[in-house]
Amino acid sequence: MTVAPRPIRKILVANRGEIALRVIRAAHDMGIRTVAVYSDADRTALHVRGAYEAYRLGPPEPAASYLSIEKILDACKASGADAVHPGYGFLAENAAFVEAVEAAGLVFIGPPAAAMHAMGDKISARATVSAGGVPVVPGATLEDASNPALVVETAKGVGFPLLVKAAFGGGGKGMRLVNGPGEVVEAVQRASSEAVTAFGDGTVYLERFIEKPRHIEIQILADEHGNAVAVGERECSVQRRHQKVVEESPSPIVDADLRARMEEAAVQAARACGYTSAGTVEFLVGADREFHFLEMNTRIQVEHPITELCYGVDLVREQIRIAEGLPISFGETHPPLRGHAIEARICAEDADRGFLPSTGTLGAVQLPGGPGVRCDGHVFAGQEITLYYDNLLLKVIVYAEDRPSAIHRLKRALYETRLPGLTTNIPFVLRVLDDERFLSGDYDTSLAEDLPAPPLDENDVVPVVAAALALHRRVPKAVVPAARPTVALSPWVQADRGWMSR
Amino acid sequence: MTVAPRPIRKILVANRGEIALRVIRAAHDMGIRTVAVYSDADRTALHVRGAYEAYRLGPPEPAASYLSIEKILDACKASGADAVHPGYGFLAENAAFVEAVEAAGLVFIGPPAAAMHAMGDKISARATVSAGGVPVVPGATLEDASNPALVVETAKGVGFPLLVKAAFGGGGKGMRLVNGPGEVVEAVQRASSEAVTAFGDGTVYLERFIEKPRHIEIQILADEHGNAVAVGERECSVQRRHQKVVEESPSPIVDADLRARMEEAAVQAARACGYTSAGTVEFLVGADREFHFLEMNTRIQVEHPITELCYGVDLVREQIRIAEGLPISFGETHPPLRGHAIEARICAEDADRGFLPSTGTLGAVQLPGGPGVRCDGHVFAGQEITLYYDNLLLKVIVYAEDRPSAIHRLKRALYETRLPGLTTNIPFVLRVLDDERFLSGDYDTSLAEDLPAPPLDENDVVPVVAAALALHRRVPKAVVPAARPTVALSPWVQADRGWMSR
Amino acid sequence: MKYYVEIAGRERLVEIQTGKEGLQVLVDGTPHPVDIAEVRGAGLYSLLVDGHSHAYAARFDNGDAVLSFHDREVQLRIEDERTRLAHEATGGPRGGSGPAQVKSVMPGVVKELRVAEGDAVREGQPLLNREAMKMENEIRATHEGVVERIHVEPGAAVDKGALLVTMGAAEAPAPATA
Amino acid sequence: MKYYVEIAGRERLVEIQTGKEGLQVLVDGTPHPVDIAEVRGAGLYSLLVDGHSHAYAARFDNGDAVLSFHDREVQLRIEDERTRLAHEATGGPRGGSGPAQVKSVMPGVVKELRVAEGDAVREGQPLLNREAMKMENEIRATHEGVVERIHVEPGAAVDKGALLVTMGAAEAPAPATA
Repeated sequence: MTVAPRPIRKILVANRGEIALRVIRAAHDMGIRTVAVYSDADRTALHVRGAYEAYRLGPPEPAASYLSIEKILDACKASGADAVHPGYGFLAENAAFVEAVEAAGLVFIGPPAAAMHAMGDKISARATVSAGGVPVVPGATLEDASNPALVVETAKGVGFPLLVKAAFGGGGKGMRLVNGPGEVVEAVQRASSEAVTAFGDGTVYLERFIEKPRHIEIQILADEHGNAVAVGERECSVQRRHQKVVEESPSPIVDADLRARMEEAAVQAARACGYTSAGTVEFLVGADREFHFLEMNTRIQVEHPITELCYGVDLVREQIRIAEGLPISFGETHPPLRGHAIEARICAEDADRGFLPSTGTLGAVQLPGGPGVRCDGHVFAGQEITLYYDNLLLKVIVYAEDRPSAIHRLKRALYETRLPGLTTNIPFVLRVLDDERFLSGDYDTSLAEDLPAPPLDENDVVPVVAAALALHRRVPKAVVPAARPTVALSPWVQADRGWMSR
Repeated sequence: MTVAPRPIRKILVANRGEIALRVIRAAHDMGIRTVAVYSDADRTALHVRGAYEAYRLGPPEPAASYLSIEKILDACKASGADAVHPGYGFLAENAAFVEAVEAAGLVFIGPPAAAMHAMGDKISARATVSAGGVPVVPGATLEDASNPALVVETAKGVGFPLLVKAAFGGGGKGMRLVNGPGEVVEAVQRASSEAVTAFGDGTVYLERFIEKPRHIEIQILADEHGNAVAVGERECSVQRRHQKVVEESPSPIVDADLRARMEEAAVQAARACGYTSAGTVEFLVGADREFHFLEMNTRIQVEHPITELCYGVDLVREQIRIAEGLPISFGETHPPLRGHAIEARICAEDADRGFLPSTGTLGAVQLPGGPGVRCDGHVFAGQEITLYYDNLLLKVIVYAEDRPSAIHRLKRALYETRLPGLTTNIPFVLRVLDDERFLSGDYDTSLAEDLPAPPLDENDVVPVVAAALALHRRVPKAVVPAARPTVALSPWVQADRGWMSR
Repeated sequence: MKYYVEIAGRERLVEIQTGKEGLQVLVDGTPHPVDIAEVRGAGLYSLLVDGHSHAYAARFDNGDAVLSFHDREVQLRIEDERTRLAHEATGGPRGGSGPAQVKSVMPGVVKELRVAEGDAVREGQPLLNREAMKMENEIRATHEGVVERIHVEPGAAVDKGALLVTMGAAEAPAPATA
Repeated sequence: MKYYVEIAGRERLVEIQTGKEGLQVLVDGTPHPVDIAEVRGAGLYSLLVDGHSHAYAARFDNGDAVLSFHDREVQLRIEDERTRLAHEATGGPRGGSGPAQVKSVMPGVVKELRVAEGDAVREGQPLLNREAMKMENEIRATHEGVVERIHVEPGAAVDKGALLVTMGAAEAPAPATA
């Protein structure tokens, strides 16, 4: 296939947080210039300080900043960027954004809008990959949700228990578990009306409920030269409330044969929708080790680094190369799987209070280092962690020669990590890593549901009391920490205030 | 060979700084407990906070703390440690320390005292390895330094130019360059009297001076089971004043054939002195690509991580395994060389003022991260950098698929690194990385001798002026930063002062 | 000065002594030599107890000490002798079971009320659902009681610290007038 | 307020203006829109000039601003109008060529004197050798002149800021008395 090369010289990263930094790093590693965009809450963020150029989008609210296609295109124009990388989240899977970027004459670093369309609607995605021969979770589209008899009949065809899902939904919203024919009509009604409110479209479908499944996904890469290749799997079954917490590669239950079959299905799914760039095909694997297509994520994933470490590839670099019209750097034969990698998502949240997001100002951040440790984060001392954005602070990713060594190393790396000023889920992640089920490799999505903090041991009393007393005596009771302004003042403003108060 | 296993459960690390942390990390990665020791200057150091236990040695002066064999053995006793790792520097190459540790019934994680003895004295080292068939730099021992005729005759035998070196010296001390027979007698006299003052022994020897050589060293590992293996080379020719600054592996001038010959010589050198543990054999390589034994370092080296990244091994873990009486984990066949690694030593010093060490208190440290970056450092926000110890702050180590990508990545990583409050050599390292000679790979030890800062460009005037003005207006001129106490006050003391002043 | 702290299920009496051997923390009378150093300006501390090294971050949250050790976070309140005496005199926080105020620990939007004024509720029963970020959470009763007053309506945006519900004491004999 | 700063070989006149478009720095009369934000309590700053992002650390060292950009460190001194006028009136720092004091920028030990009192020295000539850490360094004359007084002896331990040598003006016509 002949593809006209489109050399990229300056990439605008239409995102924030750790993924914006990840893209900036890939670009700088390739000698490509970068442009950051920011909301007022991110004026001093690392992606702003780390890029060669930076342009303001607007106030902190995503709709007025990171979700504003218009403002992002303005920044492209002002900076003269020739390509846009969307990261994940925000506009990453918005086909209209892809079209707007391309209409402005710029390269979108991601899949074609058509592939995004095909995979964005879950009903259409199921149909597309089924046609390509990929096994999907048994299920059915509801032709007429308002016809009770038809609903019950369709549900019986799918089998119970089943899930009612919104076609355009995500994150568990508008989802309902149905145990028998008696519940299905009301469940469909409620799910549909919730979906109208949440996603503007009430279309729902039915899907067999696979109990205690494993979430295993396959990384794929496809280019415009006809290469499509799968780069192993990621085991993502450690989830709390449908959010992944710990991911590992390879999966403890995937052997070479299962891997080959899943990789083949993933490549078929990618080919079925005319995919290019990096993408992920998610599967549910039941206790019978049968796998079923769940959905395709048409973007780089949060957990992509574990694949990079196990296979010695750079997925963001491959995205950029593919967008330039170049072939995948290793064609259809990736370097062999070597060793084991685990990622822990460190979030600002309180696992012991229902994973409530926590907010505050970070003190002196201490990141882990040394052999086999990779840190992809966006935290810095003095950073205000607010509720405007996702509460992911830091990904601690480790690599070692085998799974037990990788688990030891991750525990060591978390032992080194300090994020003073905030409550984080590090203690929770350590409980996962110490859990018998996790250690044996025999776990499913129920693992993280019930991991309470162990009670304080009598041996811990002296250090805890001493620490509390030191804090108590240092800060007189009357001194309540002053409320701080949300946005750091410019030194100019501070200086000018100084003049005035004289 | 039958070796009784000696399982290690608790390691005392008789060192500080980044190497103490490196050893602690290796131990924790293996599930082994750790004990730190510290001087008063290091009470809040990361190795103290990172270990499971910590014991005070004494005041900041090395002789009263990290060099005190007695105090270190006291800490071993108090903690119940069963092994000691010496790191590098301090007592790492002190055979008397090895003997004292073993006499106390503890395992020394390093070579046997006899091998250390044999390699500690440079004359004896030359003799030992020569006997093993390893090429040494042409040279001769001076039988009678006070006999001028004999000195001149011996010097003629070696050939000019030559170096007069102290047998027990190091770091360029007591070394003299001699261009012809007329200068040699006085040079020997002066070098010998300097050596008496500095090292307590006036023995000197003559060595052919190799002009503009490359410093290339071979990593070896040897165990008690008869395995001895070389793990590739490290190119260490970027030096300023005999101190390495940037190291890379593989060397741009070493091909498979030269590597095989150097590795064989290094293994012979190790076998010749009955070596076990990790060690390094240093060679000088002339313009003719002939290599000559220079010395053997009987310890882990500062630059060991580049070997770890290129060969997928963990050298400190191997040291611990060997000390436990186990064989090298990969026997005599190491994983194949893959990719390219570079290390930059980030030091507190002012390259533009003769590499003067700089001191101060660190602000919010920002370490680099992301793909292919490893950070081995000991810096933290609030840390006081003093003149008591070595000025190495941080090693930024990168790994990539080839040399040009690794250079790009190291520049990117240094771009991310921030060590506010101190002057560091980062700008100097970036000048090395941009130098034509370095980029071509065709460089020698003269590279870093003359790399002045480029003059400020007219384009830089606005940002520099704006930055200076912001600082100027923020801090009123009258406010001189207050001198801070060298040791942080305990919160107790602060609280008690508070009571008193009421 | 004596301090009181409830930890691991029991209340402890804590004292501090500074001698020539250094600092000692007495817990229920038993002395423990401790050495605490603060990392300058970082919110981080190093604590050595009997050679064991504990590195932790510490901060205050509404008067509670929040201590983040590497594998657990402990939140507790210390009361000194003076405060204890003052509370005992006024029937303050300790031992009292007067009206409790349920506040929002973070900004968000009230999604659904789960109880009505006058309802008797048991400990842990959901009072209302509040959404913050993309997550909905249940606000639960911290102890048995009666819903005295609900201060918010569904759809209301609430700030951190906003009063949501006032709880009264559980059905009980009328308090004796002093 | 006007400021003066010597940079890239020339002295610049600098002014600041705050308008509704934001902040402008005028260098020799040419306005440049700038946006500076400080990272709270970190010694780090983010500066945007015409979209270009400059991240740097800034500190004072003996009255000089030390600005650490990612690839270079710049040390310079800013003089405001008032100070400039004061100096011009008193014949202070600027333009004066009176006695210069050579001080030790760090603690160390004097190893060797390389000049004697009364010696005429040229710019850059070594005055003495000082050892700090494991390194020996030459202290050099910053300009032409005559060694007026040597304040230390070989072997002397010197603190940071210790006076080492006082330099007089170079052989020149005797200064006119005012």
